[in-house]
Amino acid sequence: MENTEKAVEPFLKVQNVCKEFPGVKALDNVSFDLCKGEVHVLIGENGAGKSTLMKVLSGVYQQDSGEIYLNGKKVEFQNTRDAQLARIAIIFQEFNLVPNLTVAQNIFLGREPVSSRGVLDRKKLNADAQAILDSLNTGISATDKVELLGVAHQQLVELAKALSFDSEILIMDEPTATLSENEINTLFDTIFRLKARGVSIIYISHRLHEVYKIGDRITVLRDGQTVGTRLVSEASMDELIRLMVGREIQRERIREENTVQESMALEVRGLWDRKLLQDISINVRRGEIVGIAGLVGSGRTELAQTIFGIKRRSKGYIALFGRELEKSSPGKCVMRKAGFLPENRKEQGLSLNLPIRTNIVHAALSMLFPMGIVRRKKEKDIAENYRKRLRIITPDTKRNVSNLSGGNQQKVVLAKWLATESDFLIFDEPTRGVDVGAKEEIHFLIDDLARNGKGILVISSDLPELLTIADRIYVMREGRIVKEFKDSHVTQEEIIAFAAGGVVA
Amino acid sequence: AAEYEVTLILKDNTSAGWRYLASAAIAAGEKIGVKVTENSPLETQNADEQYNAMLDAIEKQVDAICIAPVDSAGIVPAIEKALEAGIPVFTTNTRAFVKNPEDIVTFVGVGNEKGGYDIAQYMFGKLSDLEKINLIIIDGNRTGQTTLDRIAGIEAAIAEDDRVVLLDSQEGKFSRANAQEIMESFLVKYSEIDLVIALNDEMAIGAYNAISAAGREGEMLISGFDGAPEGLQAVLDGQISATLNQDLPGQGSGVIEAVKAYLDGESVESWIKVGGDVCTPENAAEFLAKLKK
Amino acid sequence: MNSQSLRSRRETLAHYYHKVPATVFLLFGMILFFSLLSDKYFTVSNIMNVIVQCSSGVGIVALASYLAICSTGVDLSLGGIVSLSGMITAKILTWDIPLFSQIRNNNPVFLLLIAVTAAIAAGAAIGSMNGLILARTKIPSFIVTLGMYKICETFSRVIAGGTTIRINGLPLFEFIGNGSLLNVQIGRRSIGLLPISMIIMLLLYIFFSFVMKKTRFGTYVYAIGGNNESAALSGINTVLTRYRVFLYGGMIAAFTGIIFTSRLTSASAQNGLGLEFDGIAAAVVGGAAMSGGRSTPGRTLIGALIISVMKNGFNMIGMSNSIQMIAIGCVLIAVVSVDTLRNRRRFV
Amino acid sequence: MKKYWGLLKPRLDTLSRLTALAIIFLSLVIVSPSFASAANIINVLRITSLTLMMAIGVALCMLVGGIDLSIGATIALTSILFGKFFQVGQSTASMIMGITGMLAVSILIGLVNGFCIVFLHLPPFLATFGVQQIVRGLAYLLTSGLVYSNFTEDFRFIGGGQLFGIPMPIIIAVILLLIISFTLNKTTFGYRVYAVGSNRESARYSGIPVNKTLITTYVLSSLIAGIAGIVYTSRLNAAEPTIGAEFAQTAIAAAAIGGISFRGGNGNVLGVVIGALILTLVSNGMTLLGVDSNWQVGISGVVIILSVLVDRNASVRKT
Ligand SMILES: Nc1ncnc2c1ncn2[C@@H]1O[C@H](COP(=O)(O)OP(=O)(O)OP(=O)(O)O)[C@@H](O)[C@H]1O
Ligand SMILES: Nc1ncnc2c1ncn2[C@@H]1O[C@H](COP(=O)(O)OP(=O)(O)OP(=O)(O)O)[C@@H](O)[C@H]1O
Ligand SMILES: [Mg+2]
Ligand SMILES: [Mg+2]
Repeated sequence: MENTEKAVEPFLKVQNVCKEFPGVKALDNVSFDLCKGEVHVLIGENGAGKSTLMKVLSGVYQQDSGEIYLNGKKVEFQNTRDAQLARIAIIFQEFNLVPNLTVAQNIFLGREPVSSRGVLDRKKLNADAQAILDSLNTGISATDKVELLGVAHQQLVELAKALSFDSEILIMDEPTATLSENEINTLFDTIFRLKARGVSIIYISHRLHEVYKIGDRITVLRDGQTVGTRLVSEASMDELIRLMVGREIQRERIREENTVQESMALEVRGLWDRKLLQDISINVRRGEIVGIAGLVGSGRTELAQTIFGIKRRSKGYIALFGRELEKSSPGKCVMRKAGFLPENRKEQGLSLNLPIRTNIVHAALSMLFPMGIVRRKKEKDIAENYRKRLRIITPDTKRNVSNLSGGNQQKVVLAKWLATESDFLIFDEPTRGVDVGAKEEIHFLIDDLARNGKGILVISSDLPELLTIADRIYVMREGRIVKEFKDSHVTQEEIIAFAAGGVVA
Repeated sequence: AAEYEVTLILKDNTSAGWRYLASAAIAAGEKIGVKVTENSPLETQNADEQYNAMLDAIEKQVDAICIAPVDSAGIVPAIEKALEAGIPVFTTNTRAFVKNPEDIVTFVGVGNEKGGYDIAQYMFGKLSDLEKINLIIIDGNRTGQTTLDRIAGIEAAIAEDDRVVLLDSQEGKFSRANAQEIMESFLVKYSEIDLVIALNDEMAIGAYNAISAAGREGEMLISGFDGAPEGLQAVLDGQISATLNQDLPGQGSGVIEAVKAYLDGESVESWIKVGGDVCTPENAAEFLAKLKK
Repeated sequence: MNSQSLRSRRETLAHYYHKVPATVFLLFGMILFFSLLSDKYFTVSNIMNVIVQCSSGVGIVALASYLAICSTGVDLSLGGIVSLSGMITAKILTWDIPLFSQIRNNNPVFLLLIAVTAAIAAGAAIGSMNGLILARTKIPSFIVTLGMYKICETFSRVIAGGTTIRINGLPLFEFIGNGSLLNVQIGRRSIGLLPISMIIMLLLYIFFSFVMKKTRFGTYVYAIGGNNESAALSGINTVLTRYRVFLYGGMIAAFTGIIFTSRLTSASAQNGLGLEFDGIAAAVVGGAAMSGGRSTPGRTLIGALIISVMKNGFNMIGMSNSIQMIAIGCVLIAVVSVDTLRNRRRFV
Repeated sequence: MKKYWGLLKPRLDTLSRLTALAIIFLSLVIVSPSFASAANIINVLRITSLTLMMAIGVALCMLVGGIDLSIGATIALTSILFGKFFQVGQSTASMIMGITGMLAVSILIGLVNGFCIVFLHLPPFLATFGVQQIVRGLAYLLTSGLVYSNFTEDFRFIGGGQLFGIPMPIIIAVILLLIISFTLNKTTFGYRVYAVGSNRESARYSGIPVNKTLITTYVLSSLIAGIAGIVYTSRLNAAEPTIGAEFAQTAIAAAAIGGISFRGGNGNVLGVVIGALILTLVSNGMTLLGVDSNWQVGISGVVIILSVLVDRNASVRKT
């Protein structure tokens, strides 16, 4: 491990930590340190062990060997409570909110203010929670139930919860994966404020450009080992990527050839739903990659869900490959060779307790086995094929999906939809939580699909991603399409201006 | 239109015996102008539901309540409430342990304890040539009054006859299926069985099914209880040796007739004996004919 | 009146309409329905009758069922606990050993206290066992509590020793299940307006409403029901919370056991068995979701009342029992589907 | 060694269940002289086969994350209907009509269960509990408590006869088990069952016909109950409305002991055989040992808890 000059004595020190799961060495002699008031960024490929390391630091897992020193004293956390008491707070990669409780109850869960007699002090609870939420400019009400909030707002509640601990160390495991530009900026402001107060932050992200905005130092993990720590000011992006992936990554626009064909894959005209969507008309041609940009809550996911028949439309025309889809349902769409990769893999994308290979054939069941009898050999071959193509890191596709790291789970969802060999695919946040290397592969893959004449609709909060692969971009705001960019010669700023409502179309 | 309205509360709403009693009571009521509404606990023999049914009957201000208590002691507070509201109470099949005997207008039936004693004694008599009687009892439900009373009677008979050895007894829950399974096990376990006393006809037939399937028919005698049509038929077919005719239909019509008489101002005896005869192959046809009628 | 305040008033009304559970309307609808069919239905005495039937039967058990369901479990042992605790009460009150005979003769009130305490302790013990196993292992609550139900039944049978235990000459004890305060004379009968069992039931419900709403424990039960893993990661002691849920459930059910024995002035091992399903039905009718984290004690009480009102009403109009069974099944399904559909409309 | 742990672990559950079964079996062989006799083993297997049939159906429902409390009532109602049909002609023709009627009605009950769960969005526990009430109520209503009995010989063969020395119920149960096991492991329907049970939302997004799968599952469960009802009625040579009050409970216990999870999507229907065997062995063993009925209840309760504990204690809850 390389030495970087340290101005301050490390506050948290991790030494030679190992953690093994059955068949996987998730952490292999990891050492790592964190100084006071520092933002230390942790990057690495999917499955590199980032989340595992953080779970060890926050008491969810116990390391098999190795030590953790806090303020020079050795600590051992048996559970999350111990870590909380040591003033370490964490925002997990996967949400950990209780849906039927209010935002305030979630924020202070386990630490509710009580009066002297042990009776809950609801007023104080709500007021304290609201104060934190307001400091984040969220517009979320503390008394709302969490189940009524969207993904992004839930992420913000997680942030508020972490802040409420008033901790000395704050761990954020991919906090921006579901956020869009506005919220990200708020988050960064918050991070700067905390830093000024002397809070140390460990920040995990796959979006490398973020590293330069907020990071002080950066550590790269690979295969459960630390491969280097750098000062951000001294590390170039290319170097980081090389450390992470072990090869160069092309960061330019990958779509050069125009593969767009004449015939329509998807056509939507005048689509409304009862709540959000208003008069939406879009189309996707075969061989074309169309992006949809927009802020969180703008209705992109709703649009995709309505097209796919998960939510009901109140009126509007939808056609696949020129044939009208009168009442859409997922089953019908799959039969008509259309697929939809949902944004929330844990809830909508995967059967966590079933094997990887079973998950991969789920959407293509009737296509692969038209006679209704499953052939295990075929199932295995397909799964192995996608494991190689998408580089899903696992010792065996018989394993349950729950054992995979977040990014690898995402790849399984992707594989599931690729296996249907659909001619039209909607990707909702296809690279959420996916590392740069894999992301590039996914981009190539999407490009390849388009080359083969498939129509693709990509919804993404990651604007650079859209700019990299989309032929055409729609911008949504408040349930409407507010702008269509006919080609990819746009800048992020232009898109944001439309998405945020600065420009009237 | 019916002259009087009566609520009839039996031990459950499901098993065959109580259905015979209820339908006879309703039929008798129709004949003599008494409207009988049955309100027995739904599935289980449930003392608390009987209590509630009594309370509901009181609220309905019926003219009389007839009850076969699941729990002879437990029903007493409810009976007192009925009396307080001025509603006369009749018992049938099973007595209630009221403090003053005159609280109950009349009891219609013979009682399970006596029945148990009689049938056991009869069966022991049939085996008079044996020096030792290996006995199996298939119980009903040991938490219920009916079983406890019948067992008490059988035990009294056993105490008087020192040839009897009680090999085993298990709960058949008054169900044919359970009795069949239990008997299958007993047949494996015991090579010599002389007598099987089942606490109702259904279980006796179940025991017979097991015995005949094992090819051990004729090795042992079986007795039932209740005198239900299936039981009587089984006696006639020689599947079981005897059953105790409780004359449940007789209890049903008897109690309703007593109600009518009482409400009409006639005097009613404090114990109307109905049933209690041991049905044997000789007299079973007679009883069956009476039932069919 | 200006239009704005009118509108806001309409909004508050709508707000309250949504806050009132559908079951309340249903309850009143049923009472109206039965009143139309039977003139003896809507009388003071029958209303008290229904309340007594509820409080000495499904009412209290429903509260325990609700607690278990709210924490994503079911408690099938409740019927067994009712039987066992009732049996223990009876046994202590009638036990023929010198110590107890002496106490009975000298200070019956003290003996009563011992009996009641022992019954609740028994409920607590069984509840603890449930709680310990459930908190410490991953065995589903259906199985654990089913097993415990059978264990309770066995102990109850063994204590009974093959008979029913009768209690005589303890008027104070009989008063718990049969007595009431504030009696009024209507015709020949005196109707109690404050039955003791009702008071016990209401106190329990008020206490647990408070607990669920105003204490950390309550919040944690909802949290476990909403998402057990998140609750654990938030540092909540889920083991202890789950344990307490079943502990309290056992103690609550023991009250029903005491009331049962007092009401019948006797205890049979059969008493109370099967009540657990009524309890679950009542809790679910009240709005509890089997997936946990929903409903409140108040709603559960409404659910229990609906069940009692239904049974009594069918009896009052003289409906036959088989048809009653069918009707109760239909009403269960109907009520809960109206409730779920209504909620879905609001959320989806 | 650790490398193989991953492969061994999923089988460990089955292994420990088998061990539990073996322990119970061996202790009975040692304590009770009559236990190991051929006659008794056949008895045990025959009783097991009835429990097993019902448990298979319930296990299916548990695999899709539901439960079926209505099977006992279904058996009662269909058996009564058979009695009614049979009464009409008392012949082979009326027997066939009766059997057809039984199966048709059981399918209908399954459809009602499925409808309540899918379209009324009722929790399966409640829906099948309500349907159970209705169905049993109907059974009482149809018979007013009477018993139908004395069926023809060919009908009695189904539950009481033997083929190649093997009692018919065992043969029927094994056939059912093989069919269902094949369906679950080798057909797309089976995959759908697991997918729906594991994550209904994700199954829906994958274009799996969730509603159809759920309804089919409940229909299958009821249909199997109907078949069990035929065997049962034939074996008892009687149809009565009270039968089956505890069937659902026993079946669920057998399924749970057999490793079918209540959350859905987990477990193998073959494990249910072990569950059913354990339950039967214990009750048969206690009868043979002459354990007092009062104690039998409790001991079976302890066994139910312990035998589920056996395969779960490897993964004792941590927090
Ligand atoms: N509970 C678990 N059981 C078994 N294996 C696990 C478990 N959790 C993680 N792993 C494995 O440990 C490795 C490290 O996973 P981890 O979640 O730490 O990756 P990560 O760096 O956070 O990846 P990502 O960027 O995709 O979130 C992966 O190979 C994963 O499959
Ligand atoms: N004002 C709001 N109040 C409550 N929920 C909202 C609100 N706005 C949006 N949501 C919910 O938030 C979720 C995310 O919104 P939606 O999916 O429509 O937007 P999106 O543009 O796809 O955003 P995302 O970046 O999350 O994919 C949706 O489920 C939606 O129901
Ligand atoms: Mg991770
Ligand atoms: Mg979205």
